Amino acid sequence: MENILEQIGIDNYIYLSTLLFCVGAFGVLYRRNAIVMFMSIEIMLNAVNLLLVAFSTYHQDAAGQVFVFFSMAVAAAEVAVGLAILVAVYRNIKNIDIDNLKKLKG
Amino acid sequence: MDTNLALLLLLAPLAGFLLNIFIGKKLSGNVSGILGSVAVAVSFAVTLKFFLQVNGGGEPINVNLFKWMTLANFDVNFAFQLDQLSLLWLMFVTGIGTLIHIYSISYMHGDENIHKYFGYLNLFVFFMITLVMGSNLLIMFIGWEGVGLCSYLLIGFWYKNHDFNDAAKKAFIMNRIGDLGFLIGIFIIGYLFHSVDYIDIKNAITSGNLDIDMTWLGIATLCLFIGACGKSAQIPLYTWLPDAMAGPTPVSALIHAATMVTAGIFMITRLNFLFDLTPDVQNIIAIVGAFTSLIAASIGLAQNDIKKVLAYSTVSQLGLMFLALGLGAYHVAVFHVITHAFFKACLFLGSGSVIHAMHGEQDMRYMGGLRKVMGVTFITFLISTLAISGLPPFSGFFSKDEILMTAFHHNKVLWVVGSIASIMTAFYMFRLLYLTFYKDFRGTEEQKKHLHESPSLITFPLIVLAILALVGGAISLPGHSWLNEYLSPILTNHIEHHELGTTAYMLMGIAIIGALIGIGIAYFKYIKQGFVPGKDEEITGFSKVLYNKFYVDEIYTAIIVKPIYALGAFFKNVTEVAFSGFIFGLGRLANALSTQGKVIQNGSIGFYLLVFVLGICSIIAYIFLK
Amino acid sequence: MDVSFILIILLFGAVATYFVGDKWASKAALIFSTCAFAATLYVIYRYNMGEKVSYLQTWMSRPRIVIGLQADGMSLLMLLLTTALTPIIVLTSFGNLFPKSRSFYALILFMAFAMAGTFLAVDGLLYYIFWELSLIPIYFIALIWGSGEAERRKKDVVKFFIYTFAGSLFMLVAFIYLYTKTGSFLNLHLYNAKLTDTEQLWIFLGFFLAYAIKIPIIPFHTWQANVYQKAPAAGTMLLSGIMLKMALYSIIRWQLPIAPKAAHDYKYIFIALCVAGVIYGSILALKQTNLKKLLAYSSLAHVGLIAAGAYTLTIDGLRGAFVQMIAHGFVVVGLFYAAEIISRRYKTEEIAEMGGIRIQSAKFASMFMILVMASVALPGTFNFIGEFELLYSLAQANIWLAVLGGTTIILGAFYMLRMFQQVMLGDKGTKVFKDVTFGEGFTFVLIIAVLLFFGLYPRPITDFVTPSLQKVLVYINQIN
Amino acid sequence: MLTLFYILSAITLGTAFLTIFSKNPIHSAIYLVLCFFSIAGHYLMFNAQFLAIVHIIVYSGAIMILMLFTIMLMNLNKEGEKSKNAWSQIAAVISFCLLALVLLATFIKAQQPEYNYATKGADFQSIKVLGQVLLNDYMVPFEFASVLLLVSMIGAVLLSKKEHINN
Repeated sequence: MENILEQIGIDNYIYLSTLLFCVGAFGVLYRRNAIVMFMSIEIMLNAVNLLLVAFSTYHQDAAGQVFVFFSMAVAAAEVAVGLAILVAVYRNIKNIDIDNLKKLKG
Repeated sequence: MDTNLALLLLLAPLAGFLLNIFIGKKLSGNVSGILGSVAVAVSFAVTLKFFLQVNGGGEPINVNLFKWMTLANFDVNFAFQLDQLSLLWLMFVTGIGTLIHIYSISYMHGDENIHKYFGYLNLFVFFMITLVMGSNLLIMFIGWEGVGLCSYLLIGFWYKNHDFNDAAKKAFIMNRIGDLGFLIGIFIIGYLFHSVDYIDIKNAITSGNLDIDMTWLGIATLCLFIGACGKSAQIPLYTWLPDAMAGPTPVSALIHAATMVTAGIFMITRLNFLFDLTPDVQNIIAIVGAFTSLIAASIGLAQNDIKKVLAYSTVSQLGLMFLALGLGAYHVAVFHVITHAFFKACLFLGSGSVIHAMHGEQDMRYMGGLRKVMGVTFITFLISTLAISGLPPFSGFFSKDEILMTAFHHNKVLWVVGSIASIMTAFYMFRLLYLTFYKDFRGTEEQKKHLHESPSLITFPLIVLAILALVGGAISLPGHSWLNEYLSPILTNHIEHHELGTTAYMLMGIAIIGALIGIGIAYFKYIKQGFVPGKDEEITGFSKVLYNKFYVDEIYTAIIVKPIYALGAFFKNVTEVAFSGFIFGLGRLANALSTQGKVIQNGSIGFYLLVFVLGICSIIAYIFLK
Repeated sequence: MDVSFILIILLFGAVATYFVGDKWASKAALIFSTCAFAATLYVIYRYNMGEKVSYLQTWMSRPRIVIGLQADGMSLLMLLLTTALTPIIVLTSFGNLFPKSRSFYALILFMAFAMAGTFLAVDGLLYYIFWELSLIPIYFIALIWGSGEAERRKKDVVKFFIYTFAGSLFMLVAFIYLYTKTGSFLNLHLYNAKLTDTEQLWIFLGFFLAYAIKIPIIPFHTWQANVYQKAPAAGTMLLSGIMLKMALYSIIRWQLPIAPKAAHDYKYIFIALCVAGVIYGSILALKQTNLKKLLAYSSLAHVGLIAAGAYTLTIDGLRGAFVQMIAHGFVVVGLFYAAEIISRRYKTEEIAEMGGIRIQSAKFASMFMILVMASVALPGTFNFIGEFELLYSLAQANIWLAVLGGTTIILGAFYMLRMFQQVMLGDKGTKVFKDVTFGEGFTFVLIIAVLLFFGLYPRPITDFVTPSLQKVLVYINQIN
Repeated sequence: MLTLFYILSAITLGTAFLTIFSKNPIHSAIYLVLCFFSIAGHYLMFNAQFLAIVHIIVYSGAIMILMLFTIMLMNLNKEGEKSKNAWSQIAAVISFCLLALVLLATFIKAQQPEYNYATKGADFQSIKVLGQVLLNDYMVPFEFASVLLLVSMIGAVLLSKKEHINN
């Protein structure tokens, strides 16, 4: 089976993942809505996953894809707990604007 | 045998001290007194035995107990040495000590702490024996400081009175200034000679091939002399001695007249071979001695307290002894120490007898006419006064004349100074005599009723001492001197023999005439004119300066004590606060930094994230894009 | 039986004392500390017989840390001081009814354990652990059972804790740096570390800061007087009697042999600083109105002299330092005990409010007098031996230093006698001073007996410590 | 294929941006789902069908639905969010640029990969192989992942339970 990378090139995937990751990071910085920030984090995770798969193909090794499974599992867990926290926060302050969460200061 | 006897000599007074302190309270006062006296008498008996042995040509006795200290340069042994000089000193220390113990039994009768008194007195004798017997400078230093401690305890014996306590404290601290000098002297000598044993040092010097720095030796002897100044009350450390008269009178007689204050002379005589090597220091000693003698005598002219007069007279006589020491005439100084011990002890005990009769009154302005009631006291006092004034054939004449003669041969100025001091001595001593014993009684009626001659326990020592003051000069008559021969093994330099020629007789004549002039003036002023010194506030002019002792105490307070306190206040209020403030300042700085740091920790998640991203950027940039 | 056994006794004693309960705690502490003392004597006997009493056991291989407890003349002597003073300190606390006394006595024993460990440790890190460990009990002792207003006391005690702790960190840094150089914390390896002059200087200064604060040397002493005043008597005794000796001992054990070149190059600066402390402490003592503070400043003066002697790098100075450490340990415990007895009876520590004690209790006055005289180094007391050797070593360095250091003889007599006069003498006041009890008198007699016996016959101590001092001196004089 | 890659990449990045810039969280979520689908497309291009399926199920099916539920639960489906202040936005843009610059620069500067891609020929990403690798080589992490999921489930339940503070 021919390798898809011969046509596209690994570096394109690297740039794509990098940009996607940066977009995620930008989203985290740019928005104040905690849920959208969560989504941005998911974007960053997916950027990494994408790169892992690309390198898995590059090395012709399944380990990379296995790692993506784990990453997904962790992301699912994270989202579950994170959203639960957000719900709890929302119950207390009636919104999830992170600029309102400033109690933890020195 | 000799070792055991020597230890008995040393430890008998210590045993007396321990017994008196631990079980004395249960004994009656007389028993404690007898215990104390016997303890010292035992020492005297042993001393006498050794003295006869050594005087008959026996070898000095050395007792080496154990090695006490080891230092890098030298070892110090706990060792004792009984040679001619120490035995001579022990003779009058224990002899007069015994007499004064006996005297005290009656004098201190009825005091609630009499057992402690005898305990302290015994302890003093013990330390004095240690001082004299020690075979090296450090053992001497034990005794040296020990007698200072006993002096402190006995001056402040009546501790309820804070003036007495102040006097005791002053004596101890003044002595300690000298002691520091002594200590430094010991350090230098130990460093130079690799030993502090007298015999080793002497051997090192007499062996001829001495290779030491003379400057350092000079500093060492100067330091030792400072030590002697402290103990023997010379300028500038003499002011404690008059104050020390706060103690019981027998204590003044024993410690502050006859024995302890002569320790400085003993030390310098002991180390004569060192002082002979440093003529500059000898000159200093002579000059200091002469001027102490003059100044103390002049202060003595105007004092009204009977004991104060005697105290200044002691300082003055000690000054004469130092004059002799400075001139290298150690045997003369020793001679004067001995005669002075006799007559000054007698004088103090006599004054004690008077004070006893007067129920504690010490001011001569309220005495007078005591001759009629106190016959024995008067006669013994008269003999001693004649002795101290330097009239033949009393003992003081011979010793003082020798000093002045030596001074005349060395330095005429010192001779003049010494002679003037002697004339003054004759004057104020007779002033004392006239004011106390002649004319009519000036005290209260109450006192007059109780005037009485003292009991025989008091008069007996007086009589013994008066006889000694009378004939004591015999030990070193001009022309034939037993003392000089006896001391010759101790002194390295040859003793100068002054020819009994015209000069000698002329000098004796001048001395006698001088003394007579002094006595004459006193007679004219206090008997003929019947002058009685006025009240304190009436004193004016120069006599006020004299009466106030040249304001030396005030000057010392102003230039030494006050600045120290001021420095203390400065340290307490400025530097302590500054140091403490600096440390607290560091704490506050940390606090302020954390307050500033808190601003960064503002709780805004967006800000944290921003910093987080920037941090990652910089880390990546640092790692990969260097 | 080796030296670790003594540590075990003390540690076990601390635990056991805590568990026997408030009623029996003081007795248990006394028994265990006396046992430790007896064990120390036995260990010293074995050491003199030439048997091996050191204890070495690797703790970690990476970083290489050894549980090493060394037994030579120096450490055994200090161990003896610790275990001899601990029962005395426990005895002095008998008259006090403390709340939570089981914790109090347990902490005393624990502190003795930590201090003994400090004296014995041969491995730098172990030494550091013990060093810091000893700070914890004294912090609680001073904080919980101290006197005075709680807020102020807390401030002073916390200051003391942070101050000494911060100083020690510099020592830790020095140790870690030395480890990177030599790969070991064992003192013999550290002695042989090849260090440049600059390294030596910095390491020397790192140690110096830790020790100067603990001893204390001016200008690092500001914690001292307040803590001595506020801490309970037993705490003050532990601090002044033993704990500050840890630092003096460490100067000789660690600082000087590790950085000998720096010690030689800069010795006059440090001696001058210490001697300045002597005069400064003495003069400040003159101005104190509080009895305990006066004793604190007098202690400042005395330990300044000890440190100065150690920094002279002569055998006399080192030996004098050891002798004086022992002597000062006993004297200062005795003096603080006397102060404690007075303040217990008079309910005040102000000197001006005292007086007239001698007339009411001659026994107490005599014993206090002997302690005062020992403190001013009267010949015949143990302190004289120490002070003589120290001053002699200073004289070898420079005669003027000896003169300046010797002013302690004069000023010491000045402030001590002044204090004695104001506290003890004078006529009977309105206040009643009960005569000393048998227990109190017994404690004093113990202390005085030690001071007088070794004053007359100091050789058991000096001969014991000299060989190991000479060994250390070889390293100190090993300047390449 | 390259064309396909570019199209997919454009969709991925574009929807990612739209996710961020949408005012309404619901819109964000929908754009994000699109983004995930495009990523799944990438996976398919790698011939990793199983992964693509799992990806769609987990992300689009589970995670995004969860998020949408949460959004609806909180009643956030309106454009009520205040935007950050200008400084924060500028800072966000700058740090985005900086991060992109740094990362890209790093990768460009790094050693170029080899382009003669190895083709083992062996199957390495079929479900069968993946299953073997996962349950042979990565057995323990796999079990841990299950524990993690369990724990997070319990945690989520506990956290979102209503607390009765005043009982």
